[in-house]
This record gives sequence, C-alpha cells and structure tokens, in this order.
Amino acid sequence: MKIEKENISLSQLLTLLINFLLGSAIVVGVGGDAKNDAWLAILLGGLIGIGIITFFHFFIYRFPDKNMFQVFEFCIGRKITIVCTLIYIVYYLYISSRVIRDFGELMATAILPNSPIEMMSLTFCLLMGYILYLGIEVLARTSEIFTPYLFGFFLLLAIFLFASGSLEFKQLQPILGEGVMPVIKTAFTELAFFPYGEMIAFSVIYASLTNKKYSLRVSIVGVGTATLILSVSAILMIVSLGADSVARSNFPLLSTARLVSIGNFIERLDALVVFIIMLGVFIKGSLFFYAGLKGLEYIFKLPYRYFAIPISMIISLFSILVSVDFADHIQEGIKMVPYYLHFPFQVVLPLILFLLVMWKQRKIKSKRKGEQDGTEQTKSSFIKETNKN
Amino acid sequence: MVTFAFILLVILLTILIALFDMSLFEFSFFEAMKNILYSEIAIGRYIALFGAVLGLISSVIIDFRIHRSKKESNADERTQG
Amino acid sequence: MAPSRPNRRLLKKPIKIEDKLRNTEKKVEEKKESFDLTVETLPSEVINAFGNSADIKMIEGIISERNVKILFLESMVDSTSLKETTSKFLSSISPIGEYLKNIDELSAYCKGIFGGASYKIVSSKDESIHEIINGSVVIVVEHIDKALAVNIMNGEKRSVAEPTSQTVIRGPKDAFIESISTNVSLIRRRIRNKNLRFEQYTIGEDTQTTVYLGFFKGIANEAIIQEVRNRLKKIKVSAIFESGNIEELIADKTFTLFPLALNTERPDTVAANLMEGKMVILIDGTPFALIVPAVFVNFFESPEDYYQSFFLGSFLRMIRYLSFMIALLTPSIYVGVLTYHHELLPTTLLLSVIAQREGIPFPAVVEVLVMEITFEILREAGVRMPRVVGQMVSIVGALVIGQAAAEAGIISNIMIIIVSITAIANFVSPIYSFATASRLLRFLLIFFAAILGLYGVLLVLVAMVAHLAALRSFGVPYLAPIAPFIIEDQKDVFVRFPFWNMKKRPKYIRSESEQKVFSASPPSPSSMKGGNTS
Amino acid sequence: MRLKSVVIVIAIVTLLTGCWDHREISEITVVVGMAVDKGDDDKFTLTIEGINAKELSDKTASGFAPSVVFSLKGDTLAELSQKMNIGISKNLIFSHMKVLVIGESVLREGILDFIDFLERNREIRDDFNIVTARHVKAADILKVTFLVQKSSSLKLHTQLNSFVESWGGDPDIRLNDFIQAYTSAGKRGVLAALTINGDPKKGGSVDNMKKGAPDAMVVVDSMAILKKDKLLDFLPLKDTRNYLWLINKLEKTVVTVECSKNKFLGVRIFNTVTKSKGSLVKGRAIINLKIRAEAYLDSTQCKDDDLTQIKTFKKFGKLTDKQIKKDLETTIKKLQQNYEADIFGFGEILFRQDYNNFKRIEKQWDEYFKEAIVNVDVNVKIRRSGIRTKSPFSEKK
Repeated sequence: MKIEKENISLSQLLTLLINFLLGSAIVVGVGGDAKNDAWLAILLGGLIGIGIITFFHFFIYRFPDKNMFQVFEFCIGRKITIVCTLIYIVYYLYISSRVIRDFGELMATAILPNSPIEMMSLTFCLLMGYILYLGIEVLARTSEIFTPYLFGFFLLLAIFLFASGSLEFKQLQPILGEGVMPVIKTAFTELAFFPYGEMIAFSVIYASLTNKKYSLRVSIVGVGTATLILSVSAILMIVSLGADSVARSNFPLLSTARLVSIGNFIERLDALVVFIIMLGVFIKGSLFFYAGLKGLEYIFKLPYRYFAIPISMIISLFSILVSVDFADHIQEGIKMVPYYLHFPFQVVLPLILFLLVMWKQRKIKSKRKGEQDGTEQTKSSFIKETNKN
Repeated sequence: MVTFAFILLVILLTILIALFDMSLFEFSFFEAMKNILYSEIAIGRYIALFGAVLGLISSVIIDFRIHRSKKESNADERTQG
Repeated sequence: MAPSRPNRRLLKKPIKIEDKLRNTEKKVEEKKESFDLTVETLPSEVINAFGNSADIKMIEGIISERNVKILFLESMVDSTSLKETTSKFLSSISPIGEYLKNIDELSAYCKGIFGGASYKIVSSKDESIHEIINGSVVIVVEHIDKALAVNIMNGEKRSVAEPTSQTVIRGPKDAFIESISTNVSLIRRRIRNKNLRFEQYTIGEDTQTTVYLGFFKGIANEAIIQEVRNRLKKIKVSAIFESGNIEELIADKTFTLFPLALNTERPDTVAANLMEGKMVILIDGTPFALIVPAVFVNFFESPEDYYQSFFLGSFLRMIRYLSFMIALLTPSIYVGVLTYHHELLPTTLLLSVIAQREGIPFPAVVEVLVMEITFEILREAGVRMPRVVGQMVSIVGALVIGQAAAEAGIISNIMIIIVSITAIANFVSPIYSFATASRLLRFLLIFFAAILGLYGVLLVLVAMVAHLAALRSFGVPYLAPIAPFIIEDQKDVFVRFPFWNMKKRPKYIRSESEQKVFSASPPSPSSMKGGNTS
Repeated sequence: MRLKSVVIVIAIVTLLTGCWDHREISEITVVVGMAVDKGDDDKFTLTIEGINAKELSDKTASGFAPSVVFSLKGDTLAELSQKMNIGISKNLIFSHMKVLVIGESVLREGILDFIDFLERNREIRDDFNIVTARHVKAADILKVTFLVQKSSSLKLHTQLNSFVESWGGDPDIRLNDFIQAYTSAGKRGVLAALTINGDPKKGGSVDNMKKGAPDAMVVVDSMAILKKDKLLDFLPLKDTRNYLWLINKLEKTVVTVECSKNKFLGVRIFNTVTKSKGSLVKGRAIINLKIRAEAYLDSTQCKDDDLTQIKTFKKFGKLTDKQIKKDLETTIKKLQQNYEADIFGFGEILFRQDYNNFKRIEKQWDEYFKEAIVNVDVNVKIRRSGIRTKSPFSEKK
C-alpha cells in the first residue's frame, strides 16, 4: 500500500513544538519542587530541552526522510524493530491517555463538575481521531491557526493580572534561598523528562518536514519560546499566588486566572483559560497519538489514517482507566512514569539507537574503505549511501 | 489488521496499567485487573464501554473496507493483465 | 528579435485555422453523400425534428427563379433583423442568376448583403438544427447542396444594471447580466490585453449551455488552469442553468458548508481576480461568474477595500472577520454561558439577566432555537415575497420579534438583542453564499453548547478549523495564507497594505509572474514634486 | 462517508447522555453573601444571602424584599451549602459571592477550618471581602437592608471597596491574603470588622431601605488582628490606614496634621509608595521603611501661611512627615508591645531579604518582632494647593 508523503512547514513545526511543550505542563504546573525558583528551574530545563533537540538532529541530518522506527530498522532489522515499535506505541498511547486525563481532571474539577469525565475524554478523543484521520498536515495547520490566540491570551492574562493589582513581585524573593541544588535537581530529575524529554514524539514528525536546512534553528527557537512562556507563567503564578499556594494547587494557572478582577467586569477568566489550555493539550495528545499511529503504520504497512478512529477510542478508554482517582493519577505521574517509562524510552533506547547508528555506519564506512582502497569518503556521499538503504 | 492492532493494544495497555497499579497499590495481578475493570461506576461505565465498542466496531468496518478494496484492486489487475 | 516574434505568430495562426477548416470540410464532404441537403427535403426534415414546434417558422421565396427557403426559430431570432435579412436577400435586385451556382458564390453574395453579421455554411441536417437552436436563420437555395446560416440571435437581454447582491458605495456600478457575450465584453473592457483568454465549453448534454473559462495567460498558474479544464470537461449532466450548478460539480469537496468557489456579479471583482492569477468561469444565462481557486480569506474581501483608503479598507475587513465570529458564536455562547457558566458573567449583568428571564417558560436553548428559526423564516419570507408586500414582512417581523413576544413574556429582551446582532452580523459578509456557513453552523454550535457548554462550542470550533484546514480549492489549501502560513501574503489578509507596498501577487495562487507593482517607491512629497515638473 | 459516521456517532453520544451541568438560569439563586456564626450544638451556623434579582432591577421591582437571608446549622459548610434547599426554592450558585462575614465568636475560638472549603470549592473564587462582625451576630450583618443597593452584601462589597479607595479604612482582605497570612511564618492576619449602628431587628425589614436615615446601618468599625486563626483584638480605624500604609497598599487617604496649636491642615495623599528593607543584625531585626508620598493640600486652618511661598510648602511638608511618622510608629509600637503580632509582614521582609538568618529564627519570630527596630522615614511632597492660594481668612494682605 502506498503511503503518502505529508509536508510540514517550519512555522508549523514551531507552533507544534510550542503547543506540545506547553500542553499539559501548563495544566499541572512544572518545577514546583524548586518553589520560588521554579522559573529558574524551567529556564535550566529549557537548556536541557535544547540539548535534546540538538541530539535529535544528529539523526535527522543522517536520515532525513526516516522516522525513528525506520532508523531502528536500519540498525537492527525489521523483526526486532517491530517489537521495539510495539513497545513504543504502548508508551506513546499511554502518555497520550495521561495527557487527556490531565485535561479531563481539569475540566471535571473546574468547569463541568457534574459531567462524567468519560464524556469529556470521549468527545475530545473523537475530535483527535477526526483530525488525525484528516492527517498530520491538518493538525499542523490547526495548531498554526490557534497558536496566535494562545499567545494573545497569555499576554492578556499577564496584563489583566498586572492591571488587577494581584502581582507582588517581591514574592519571587528570596531568589536561590536554598542554593542552586534544588533548581538543578528539579531541572534534571523532573523537567528533563516532563515536558522536554517527551519531545521524543517528534522523532516521527521530523521526517515530514519540508525544509530541513533550518530545522535545528527553528526547533531551538520553538523550545526557547515555550521555555520562556512556561517560565513567565511560573513567575506569574508565584507572584500572584505565592509559592506556598502554588504548591498546594492542583492546577496553578487556573488558580492564577481566578485572581483576575478588573473593574467588576473583566473577571472570572478561569473558564477561558481552561479553553486556551485545551488547545495545548489537544496538540500534545494528538502528537503522541500520531507518533503511536506512525508506529502502527510501520508495523502493519497500512496508512495511519485507518487506525485513527479506533485508536482514538483506545486513548479515550485508557485515559479513564489509567487511574482510579486524582491521587492515583498524580502518584503514578511522579513515582512510576518518569522511572519506568520516561527514562527508558527517552534516554536509554535513543542512546542505544545512537550507539547502534554509530557502529553500523562505521561498519559501512570501513567496508567502503576496504573496497575503495582507503580513498577518503566525504560525508555527503556517505549520507547518500545510508539513505538508499 | 486494524482489529488485531486494536485488540493487541488494549491488552498491552491494560497490562501496563495493571503493572503500575500492582506496584502502587501493592495489589496482586488479579486484584489490579479487578481494580481496573470495576473502577467505573454508573453512567461513566456505559460511556467508557460505548467508546470501546465504538472503537472495535469501527476497526472491524475499516478492516472490511480494506479487504474489499484490496479484492477490487486485485480483480482490476487481473482483468487488466 | 522582439518585434519579429508577434508577426511570426500572427502569420502562423491563421494558417493553422485554415488547415483545420479544410480538414472539417473534407469530413463534411464525405458526409454529404449520405445527406442530401436540398430545398425539398431539408425544411421538412428540420421541422419534423423540432416536432413541428410552434415557434419554428419557414419563409419561402424565389430569387432568380430558384426556390429559397428560410428556416428559423421565431423565439430565438431578432425580428427586426430577420425582416431586414429576408427582405434584403429575397428582394435583391442584383443580377444573381448565374452566379449562385455553388456555395462559395452564395457566401460571396451574402458577404455583400449582410456585411458584418456572422454567417456560417452548414452542410448537414444536424448542423443546421444546431444553428437554428442558437438563433440563426438557415437559408437553403435550390441547386446548392449547402445551406447558409446567418446568426441574428435576438438581443432580448436586459441592459447592464447595478449589482443587486454585491453593492459598493465607491466603485464601478455595472454588473453582469444573463448574456455571456456582454459579460465577456464587460471584462475585456477592463483588461485590454491579448493575454486575456477565454476558452469555450458547451456543458449540459441537453441544454447545450455555453461556458467560458477565462484566465490571464502568463499570470495564472498553468497547472491549475489544466485542472479546471479537466474538471469542466468531466462534467456530464443533462442541464446547467446557473453558476451554482457548475460550482457543485467542479468543487474539490461537496460535503462542506464553505463555498470553494467565489461567485460574483461584479466585473471589476472578476477583473481584479484575473489579474491576481485566478480563473473565471462564465455561464450563459446567469449574471453570476465563478472565480476559482477561492480561499477562505477571499470571502472577506470586498472590491471596495481597494477603492478606499487602506486604513478604512483594513478596518472594514477586520469588522467583517469580527462579524463572522459574532454571527457564528453569539447564540451558542449565550446558551453556554446561561446554562453552564454563570460564573463568567459579572454579577450585575447576571442579576439583570436573571431578572429579565424571570417567568420565561422556555429553557435558554429552546428560546434561542425558536428565535433563530423564526428569524430564518422571516428572512426567507422577505426574500421570496412579492416586492409589493415585502414591506409587510419587516413590519410583522419587527412586531412579532421585537415587541409582542417580549411583552407576552415568551422570550427575554436580551434574546432579541442576541438574535438581531447575529442577524445583522450575518449580513455583513460581502459574498452572500459564504454567510450560509455561519448560518448553518450556528445551529450545530447551539446544539453543542446546550449539551456541553462552552466546552462543546470549542470542540466544534476546533473541528471546524480542522475541517477548513483539510479543504482545498483546486489544490490550493483553503486556509492558504494563514495556514500554511505565508508571511509575504499577510499584506492582504486581515489588513490591506497600501498599493505601493503590495508588490507581489499572492503566493498561494502560485502565479506564474509574481511581480505586481513595478515601481516600488512610496508616494512622497519629493516624488510628487518630480511628477509635477515633468 | 467517514465524516458522516463521525457526525452520527457524536450525535448519538450526545443525545443519549444527559446534560449534567446544565442549570437553567431561571432555576438558580445567586448567593452574594455568606455569614458564619457559631452554632449552638453544631459547629457552625451558615447564613446565606440569596438575591431576588427581580427586586434589584428598577424596572421589575415591586417593593418586596430584595434578598432572602436563610440560616442553617451543621458541621461542615460543604453539606450546609448544598442543604439550603431545605428552605430555599432554587439551586444556589456561589460563584458570585461578594462578602464573607465571620462571626466574632467563631473567630475567637479559631475554628476556621471551613476556610478550606472555600479555597477548595471551584465555584467560590477569590474576589469577595472577608470581614468579621463585632458585637453583633454575623448573620445580622447580612440582614440589614440599604437604600441604594438593596442587597446587604452587594452594598458591603461596594462600601468596603470605596472605603479602601478613598481613605484606606479596610485592609481589603481576600481569601488568598488570609491564607497567606496564616501559612506565612512572618506575617499575621487582619480582618475588617463591621458592626451595626442602630437596631439590627429593624434593619432587617423592607421599611429600612425606604428611609433616608435608616434605622440600622452596617458600618466599618475597626480592624481585627489575628494570631494564626484566632482573634486577638480590635484596633481602631486609624490603625487600619497605618497598616495599609506600612504594607504598601494604601491608595489614597487624608491626613490631618497639626500646624499650630489646635489648627489643622488637611493633606490629601494620593500617590504613595512604601519601600521596606530588613535584615537581622546581631540577633535583632532591623526594618527600614521608606515612605514617599505625593499630596494635595486640601484645607488649611493656619491662615497666615502664604501658600505662594516655597517655604510654606516646605514647612507643611515637614509637618506632615512628622505627623505621619508619629502615627505609624505609634501603631507599630502598639502591635509590638501589646500584641506581639506582626501584621505588617516584617518577618516576610526578612524571609525574602535575609533568608538564611531568618530561617533560624522563624519559629520564635514573634519574640524577635517585639524587639525589632523599625525605622520609618517619611517624605511627603505637597504638590499643589487647590484652586486658591491664600486662605480667605488670611490676615496678611
């Protein structure tokens, strides 16, 4: 079956990256362990994120038209890759379910308390399924359209908070009261995995990128922008609520938005904020979903669109089953997911892949060298060779 | 194929969640499964079930369609050849 | 080099045409043997073919002792020119006698009589029927095996009038009419360039409607032109009457509420779009032309944007986007907020809304639906009603909606505000067909707002945007300059930049020549001074 | 085809299921005020004020009571708030609550655990005033009607906000401030205290709002200071203003300054900022407060001073500085010596600016506060003096 090539432009990649990183990170808030210095931790995390995305480009430059699974195949053959892919699909779908659950919890807590969360997740996943049935291009364009609104609303929120006088910048002090260690610890143990490590899902997106020349630059800008927004929102939360209150909030941004009150007219923005958050969650959930679909496409050699609707129902189902209650959900997110899922899938496997690629390419290179009597191989011809495979 | 993928993924994800529940709640495997299966109550249960059935049905339909289109394209090739 | 080229072309082309003619003539000669086209047989055969229809007429006469029969459809020919033609032909005093031996002589003779009128030699029954249908008189002369068809189709058409559905305050006031040739001339008069081409298609197996595909060679993208050609050729239907028929048959997707082709009755819009690199499809018998490919933002552009100051143009354009959103969202947000999200309203507003809705028997959804549907009925009645009683509708409507219902306590006053602002906002759309999208989607949104509150509204909105993003109009993404985002095209999307700044044609149309403004300097005092002295 | 099926599925899903959060606007009563008193046997008595919207709007009003005040006893506010329909017809929504009145008795005993309900609840948000009732029951505060804004809670909300803006008589405490004060080691909470002038019984009737001089009125009485969640004492209104000034929240006020014996200046402060610095030096907290303000001269009784002269402005400015400094220091002294309650958040200043030192003494901050050296530096700039120069009664011509 012929699998069609889809195109994603650089600007679309940028918006996807930003939405993806904001996604559920802004729902539950990140870097809370660093208390007052969460924003610093996020900035540091952003540096890690830039490192991750640069590491990705190692693969992207070598295998411009291949997604992660195909690179695996290049190294270890199709049979073992299918197993790896299957595990990855489970990972992606599980994370996607968690993202949807995050949002569902937010909705059920803040907006529609009496409606069953199943309803929210079902409608949400149907929409995701519909959009991915239309294709990743459509998702990218949708994200492109909504991103300006996202920015606009964040800006407005900041302005409104400022105007309603709920900001007390002194709450940021003491900066680094406990020293740098909590910041570094938060950045490396928490933020490196969530949200930055989750960019592993982009390993299937880059293959569809039209203009790979500037992709590194654009990616870095994307990660940087998202980091800035996250950091600014962390600052907003701290200076409006206070670090203590942020730590006690399930959804800090929501609590922050509740503070807005200007002249008895512009107030009660929390419902609106939820809907803005929804866009980010939507993109993030869909991207994990898409990564899973791409894996299925690889295994079954069928266009991924066929899987969109059934698998969306799986996500809907498991976003509900994933945890019994909110505490379970949070505990799982803190205790289990980073160690048993994020670490192996974001760090171990990609690193193994990296070593394999190095080894394999060296092997090819030496083979070549043997054939051509030690003539110098230029890098470009070498890449071409690998592409052919 | 789609149906197969659907069922396979449901099973794999259930196992994953069960494993997590086992270590979090210190359940045995069967307790964990029970926990998953009985966590939904009243209307939520029906909606969840509805979603799952919907997914299953749609995957069967899609499979059927793929099958049919394959058959047709095969037939076309034969007539052409 | 340069001057010699066009000459060569001019030379070449006629030759080719003549070749073609010769070829056809050869074919015709072959056919001739089977068909005997004589004064005796042809008229009766033709009349039979028309089933002795009431309007098929025949005039008999004699010139130079030969029988002449003139066949025509009374309904299709112009009576004055018919009289002129026949009288000239029949009462000719010139020495015909020996001359009229064959068709060449006949046509040479006719050249003298009819001067400029277009005539054609026909050599078979079917051909003559075709000519008669298209408003010709067919003249058969004894002893000549071919007939002569002179086109004197009647000029029964209304004169060019002001546009009725797309009016402007400043700008040309002419509009297309039902005659395709007049329409072409209206366009041609605006673009006096040999590169403006029209290709003719006859669509409709039974109606034989003439359809023109117009484009500006060298600006319009060849691939898209070819695509339009192919789609036009593919159409195999019995009847075509209006541009809407064609639109549905050539659109990329019909299961959508959004129009994928721009329809207009303004020649200036057509001309401007042709110069942007788009194509126009003209259909005989309708004053509406189709412009393809059309993208989402085109439906928010009015020709007047370009005739007025660009500040005003930009402002009006933003007003249009705003009113699209208002028309689409107001009722559903009203329902969502009133039934799900009371906390979004400021206290005083909430209290006043509660006070107003006190004692109203219906839930908000029902209220909205009833009012929206009432309004749609009123609107439909207003359009269909005879002009004379049209005033009644507005009076009755205003009374029913405005006063009686509110006073009777069936609906709240705030509801009237919602319905009227929605209605008014809906009328802002410069292209009428686009308003259907917001008109219909509104009901879907109300439905979801009633079920899931604002969350439902947002779900539908995201789905709508995704649907829009998936649409294409002749291969051009429907949301083109916005998503995929094209930064160069933003000069003419939400705002209109001044002309000297819009140097390039929109990229999304993939025009063959992008440059639009050649001298790029903004008008400044010094340049004006220079202009004055020179 | 696929799209169609999706549409159908969505339609089925949505049609088969109900609308859980659907609440028609004509089926709700907006709660604008809440009062918590001590229950007799139970923990609390919750009183709510629900609006009768029809009476608030002039067009539809027909002279009935603008709101309904209803009380219920129980142990958790969560249950009580949903149980109100024992007597009230429509569903209650709490999202538009404007005032929370805490009864004096509750405040004295410190059973403020119901605050958790308010913070946790999604409907209730952080834009209502928290006040306490002095001498009267909290429920009575909600019962007193008023001429202009008929609902007591709406009136109180506006009244308190105006009071903050005009003079600075309300500490303007919101839920978040209250909780922050409770959780912070270096800060004590305060609340505005209201009381009723007149007869609470008469104030509850519709007749009360028909009178130009009502039988009963709710007035801002004083400021309650808390230690953790217990009421310590009430401070007079003047201290409220000083409190606001010290924590840099004062918007506007008028200061009366003695310019010569029994002659006073009215100085309107319209733009003021307080900068605070703190550190721990040799086991003593040193707080430096720098107050800068702009002012109008609103009135002068010292008729001989010529307001066209620079030196007069300078002199008045100096006098004002001194007066304010004296006032503020008195308030600080009072709290240091009588109450040992750091309502000004000096501890928080130390926490932010001298984190490591403060961390050690966090637990004993109250004692350190008592000993703290607070330097207040006031600098008021009188900018202009109204639309006249000299006083009409000036003797110098």
